[in-house]
Amino acid sequence: MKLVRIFSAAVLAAFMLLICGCWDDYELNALFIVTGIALDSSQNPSQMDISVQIAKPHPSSEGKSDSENEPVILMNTTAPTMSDALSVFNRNSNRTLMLQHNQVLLLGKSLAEDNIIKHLDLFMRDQETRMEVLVMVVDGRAEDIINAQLEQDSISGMFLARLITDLTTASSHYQIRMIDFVSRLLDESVAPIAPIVSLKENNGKQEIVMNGMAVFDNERMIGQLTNDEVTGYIWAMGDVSRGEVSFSTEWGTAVLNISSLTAKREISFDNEKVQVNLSIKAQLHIGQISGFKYISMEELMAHLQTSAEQAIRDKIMNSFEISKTLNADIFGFGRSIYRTYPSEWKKIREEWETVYQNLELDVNVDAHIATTGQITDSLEMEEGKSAD
Amino acid sequence: MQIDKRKIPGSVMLFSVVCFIQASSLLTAFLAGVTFQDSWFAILIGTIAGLPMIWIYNMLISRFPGKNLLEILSEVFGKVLGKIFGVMYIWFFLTLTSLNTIDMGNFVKLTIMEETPRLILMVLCIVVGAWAIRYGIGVVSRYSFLFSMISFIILVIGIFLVWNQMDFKNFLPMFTLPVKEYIQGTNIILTIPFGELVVFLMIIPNVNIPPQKISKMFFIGYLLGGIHILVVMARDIAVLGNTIAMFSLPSLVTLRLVHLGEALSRMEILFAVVLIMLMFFKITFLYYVTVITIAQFFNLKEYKPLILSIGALILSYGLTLYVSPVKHTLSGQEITPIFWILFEFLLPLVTLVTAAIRKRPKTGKV
Amino acid sequence: MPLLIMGFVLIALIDFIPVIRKKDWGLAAVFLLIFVSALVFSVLEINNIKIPSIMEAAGNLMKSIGLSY
Amino acid sequence: MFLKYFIRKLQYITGFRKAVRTPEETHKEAHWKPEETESGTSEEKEKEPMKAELKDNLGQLLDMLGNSNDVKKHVFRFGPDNTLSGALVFIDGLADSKTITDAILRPLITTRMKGLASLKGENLLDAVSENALFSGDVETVESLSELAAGCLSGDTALLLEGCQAGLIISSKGWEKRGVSEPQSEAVVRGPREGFTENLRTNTSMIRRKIHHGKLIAEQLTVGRKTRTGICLMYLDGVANPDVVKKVKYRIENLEVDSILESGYIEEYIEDAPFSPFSTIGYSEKPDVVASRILEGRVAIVVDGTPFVLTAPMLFIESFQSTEDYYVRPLYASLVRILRFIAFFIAVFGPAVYIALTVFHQEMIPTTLLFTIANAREGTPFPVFIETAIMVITFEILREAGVRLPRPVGQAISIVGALVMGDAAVSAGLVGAPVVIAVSLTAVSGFLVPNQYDAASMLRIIMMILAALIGGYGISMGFLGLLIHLASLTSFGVPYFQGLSFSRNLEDAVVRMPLWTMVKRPKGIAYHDITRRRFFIPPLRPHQDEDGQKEN
Repeated sequence: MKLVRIFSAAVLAAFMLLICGCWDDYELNALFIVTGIALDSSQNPSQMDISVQIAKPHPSSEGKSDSENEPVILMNTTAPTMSDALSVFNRNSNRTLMLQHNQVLLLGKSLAEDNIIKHLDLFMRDQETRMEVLVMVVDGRAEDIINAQLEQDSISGMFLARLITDLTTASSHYQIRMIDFVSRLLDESVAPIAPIVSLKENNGKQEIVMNGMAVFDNERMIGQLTNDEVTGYIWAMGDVSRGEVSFSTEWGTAVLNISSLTAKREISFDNEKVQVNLSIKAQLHIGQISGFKYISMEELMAHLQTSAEQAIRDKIMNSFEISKTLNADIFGFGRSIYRTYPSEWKKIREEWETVYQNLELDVNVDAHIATTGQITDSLEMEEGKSAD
Repeated sequence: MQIDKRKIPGSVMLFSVVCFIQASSLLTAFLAGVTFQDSWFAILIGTIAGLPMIWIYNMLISRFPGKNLLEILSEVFGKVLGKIFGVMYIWFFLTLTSLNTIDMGNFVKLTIMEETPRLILMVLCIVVGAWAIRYGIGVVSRYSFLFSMISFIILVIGIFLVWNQMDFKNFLPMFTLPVKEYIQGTNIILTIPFGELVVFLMIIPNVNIPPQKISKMFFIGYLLGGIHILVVMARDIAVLGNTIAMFSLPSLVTLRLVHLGEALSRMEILFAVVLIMLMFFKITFLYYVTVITIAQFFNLKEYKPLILSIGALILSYGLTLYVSPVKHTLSGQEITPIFWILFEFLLPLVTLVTAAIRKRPKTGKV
Repeated sequence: MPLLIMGFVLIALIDFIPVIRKKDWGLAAVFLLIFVSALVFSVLEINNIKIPSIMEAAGNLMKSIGLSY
Repeated sequence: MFLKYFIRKLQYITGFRKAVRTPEETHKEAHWKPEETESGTSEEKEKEPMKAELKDNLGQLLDMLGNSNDVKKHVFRFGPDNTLSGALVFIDGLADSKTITDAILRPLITTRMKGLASLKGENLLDAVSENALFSGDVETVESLSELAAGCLSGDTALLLEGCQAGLIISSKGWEKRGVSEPQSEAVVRGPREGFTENLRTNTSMIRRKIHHGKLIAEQLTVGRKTRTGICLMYLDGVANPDVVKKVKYRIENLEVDSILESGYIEEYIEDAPFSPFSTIGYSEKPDVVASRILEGRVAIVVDGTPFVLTAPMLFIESFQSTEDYYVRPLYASLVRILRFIAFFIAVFGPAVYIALTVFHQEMIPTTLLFTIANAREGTPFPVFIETAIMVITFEILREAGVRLPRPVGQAISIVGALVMGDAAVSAGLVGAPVVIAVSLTAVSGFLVPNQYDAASMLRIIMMILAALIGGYGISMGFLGLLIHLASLTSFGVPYFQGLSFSRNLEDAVVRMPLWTMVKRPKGIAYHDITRRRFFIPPLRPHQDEDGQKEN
């Protein structure tokens, strides 16, 4: 009896394995690892130009030098949606495209200004793409970035991912992942933003530079912030752990390093008018100062502190004014109101755009200069002292 | 009459309860689609509202020591009515097992095996489960401690890993939804993981501690499980914010976002494996209860020959239940919560009341 | 289909033969009941014959008496 | 293909139906007695009393011993005026000739005891054994077969003219290997002696560790042809009597031909013969066996092998090395955790590699993925085949290295590991990551030598599962493994005890200081569970030093 049972059980197990098959298996050398996707507008308005960047695998066996090889493979097509494009790519290539390791989603500026919502659908629904893909807008055509031959990193997709990772150590708000983007998109008031990058020729070498952030309304890109304005935005959002405040006064110029900066917002309603109080606490230390002769240490500190506070405030206000002209609530004040005063929010949500125009922002900066860097006085101060 | 005479210690029973509830932490999507950022509140209320339910179970346990649900039913309602209720419970257990197996299939298909047919994943799970059931309750419940500890640890690690992405402002605004949705949310959480604990009434005679202690274990396990689900939900809300309703598996998406340098990212499959283990535990447990309920219903002396065919029934019957996962979710949000109340709350309550009126059991204390 | 039949044959081999050998006819009857119903369900399923879903029927019933969200 | 299965299946059934046991057959089987080929005489002979004539007895005894070349007889006369005659029978090489000369022959021949000549029969034998022999172990037996058995185990049989009985005089003394350091269990710290092939030496080595009267040694003889001596050793009052009874029952009821090594016994009496996990422990070191006996286990010492079995065995036992208790607890815990990790790697390593690279590329960090992809580029085989080739190659190399003399074995491992591995990678046959994964797995397997065989079998199963359904297959395999482990028992003790729930956790994943292990492991130890006084703090000795409670 036992033998039959054991045998049957064994057959059942073998049978299980037999039907299990290998539905999902993809050998690595039958896959193309996509590291970047670029979407651009094409002549036909119902279609878009889609290019993907694929990290080209190099056989590790010796003999062949990698220098002649292109580091990446590029594929282009024009298709109405991303999924159509993917099937075209899979048809035209000898391997399957793997999107899970996609690092960036680049949107050409012209496409971004047209309409992005309908193009992003695949990236949200399909399990294959991850929600932490970085979203970026390209000043120019996105495929150029993907084509770029960089010195720093042979694959531009990886370069951009590392660039953003590096920036994230300064503040997490630099990082706009798919989920952040979508989260802002879903919200009724907050305007989505995304970093803008562009390709630069420099002595015959190509470079990717970041120049600000693109601002979207609910479906298209409506404007952009310069790097300076982005700094103001980042400071207003708080959670900054690196950065510089530079200013020059009548006595000299100084660059103070931020070691931490936090922002707290308070909202008050003043008959139909909304007032936002932004209190910012900054821990600074002196990075570099020049000038400031004939001035004592205490005075210098007090002076630096007030100037730094002023500088921070100016930057934030500047960004805020820009956002007002774009009429895009990039700071998420609307969301803050919704969260803390849901009943008030119900009243103003319909005319949020006009309310935002009339929104009053009051920034209180409390800067504290902790350490003075490695030297206590600047060299010029020393000179000033000895001249006394 | 007890079919499976093996005994389990009380602590194993405690952790089985915990594990059983933890396995449902996957299915918080039912809830998140209804109560959004206030889902944690629905869970909190659900946990508190579940206490009377557990109390009813405990009353049944202490009133009928050493008896399982079927025996209680036939003792309280007599032979005919008892058998009718027995059939209803068999159907209920069978459906629960099928639904959970389908959930498992959907989950695995969605997360790690996108192209493998769902049926195969389910068959594999049922076959391995059948193997465990052959060895009886001891093996079925033995790893509850291990699994629940692992998932607690994973929960804590997960919280640390997504700490930098949590935004506690995501809980705001609180309590702005219509009251009906809170009731619905509470109902969902009350019936889908918590109320399913009614299956434990079938294995109570196998626990070798006195009924009073069983009640204590039941309560502690229930609370631990409730806290676990609450924390999972809170974590997901804090990380995902308003996008939480968009995903079919919020807790997995949360863990997908883990990114601490390149090495500590993309780890969600590890978490998926832990969830598979928990789901497996729950399915095996339900499967076991279905098998012994059927065997006992027909007064059989052994249950082993029934295991595989009941497994086949679970699978084939399960496939007929819902046409698509969307319908499943919709039904999970709207219909099953109310429907399950019948089995999880009303019938035990009626049983208890009838027992009090008819003064059953005759010899036992009243 | 052949896979399905083979699966069921295996189940029968593993479980049914010992039952017959023991001459436990009650158990055999219950076994056959479950076995046949599982077989019928899966044969219907594999031939794409729609079996009315109990859950959906229950749902419709409950909706009709107003017990739903 | 299915048809083929089916037909084979049917054949099995039909074949089986004929073999159904009727009650009579079952009865017959239970009382099955081996058929003696040399007619049924041996039993009759046993009952047959011995004759009085020396010549008859001697002839019969020599017949029973098969008249072999190495059976020596020595007929001599002794006593006053050499009136008495006797014969010694022994087997050359088994019996120590010096003992025979000094302790038997010389005192017999030189004895001048008065009245010896007048004694007859039993009295003569008693007088000889009491007064004449210089031996400590003399036994009077009245059957020739016992005499023959005595001769075969190395003793000397003494027959006297006119006596219907004989003496068996202990004279065992054969060539044996001395106590030396065990080959299979090397330690850095701890005793270096190992068991030998001699039963008595082995039992004495255990006794030297536990000087206690409750240490019981029960002698059994198993094997119709080999008549192998087996000694059960356990601490009375500590070992679970049920387990002792079970072990004894199973060994006593063995109707086997031969026992050549303790592996035979292990296979005959273990609970789960088809499991990849062994449910009986073994060791080559007396201190290991002694510590297990002290925990309440039963040791089975088998003559002719240096491997002593211990039962029941728990799964964690494989992870507890004795050295753990000789080094400091923190380090021991670290090593033990390492062992668990290593066992995990040894079982799941290649499977996880396959699942990651074939199914879940998503999980690999991007940079690492590039590295692996580059290595995979241009290799001809699928990952599963590649990994399987490497795993099998490794097993071949290991087997080759183990069986060969040590210097050659080393050469093999160098050739295998360095030359072949490197060449295979640089020729592009296999990718470097596979080599790394497989060699890591292989090395990890050696950290838990007791479960090495189980690990290498499970590894292959897991690899197949992983190749078929990736991570889900591995998790199902893992769950199946857990179920299997939970279902195993060793002499009634759950195999997985000590890991699945909070029992004896002070000595499971971590090794707590010795003074926290107050109780012997529950489930194994039975009556006298307390090992030491509760929590003796190491630096504050108790007032009464003999805190050990006895019974």
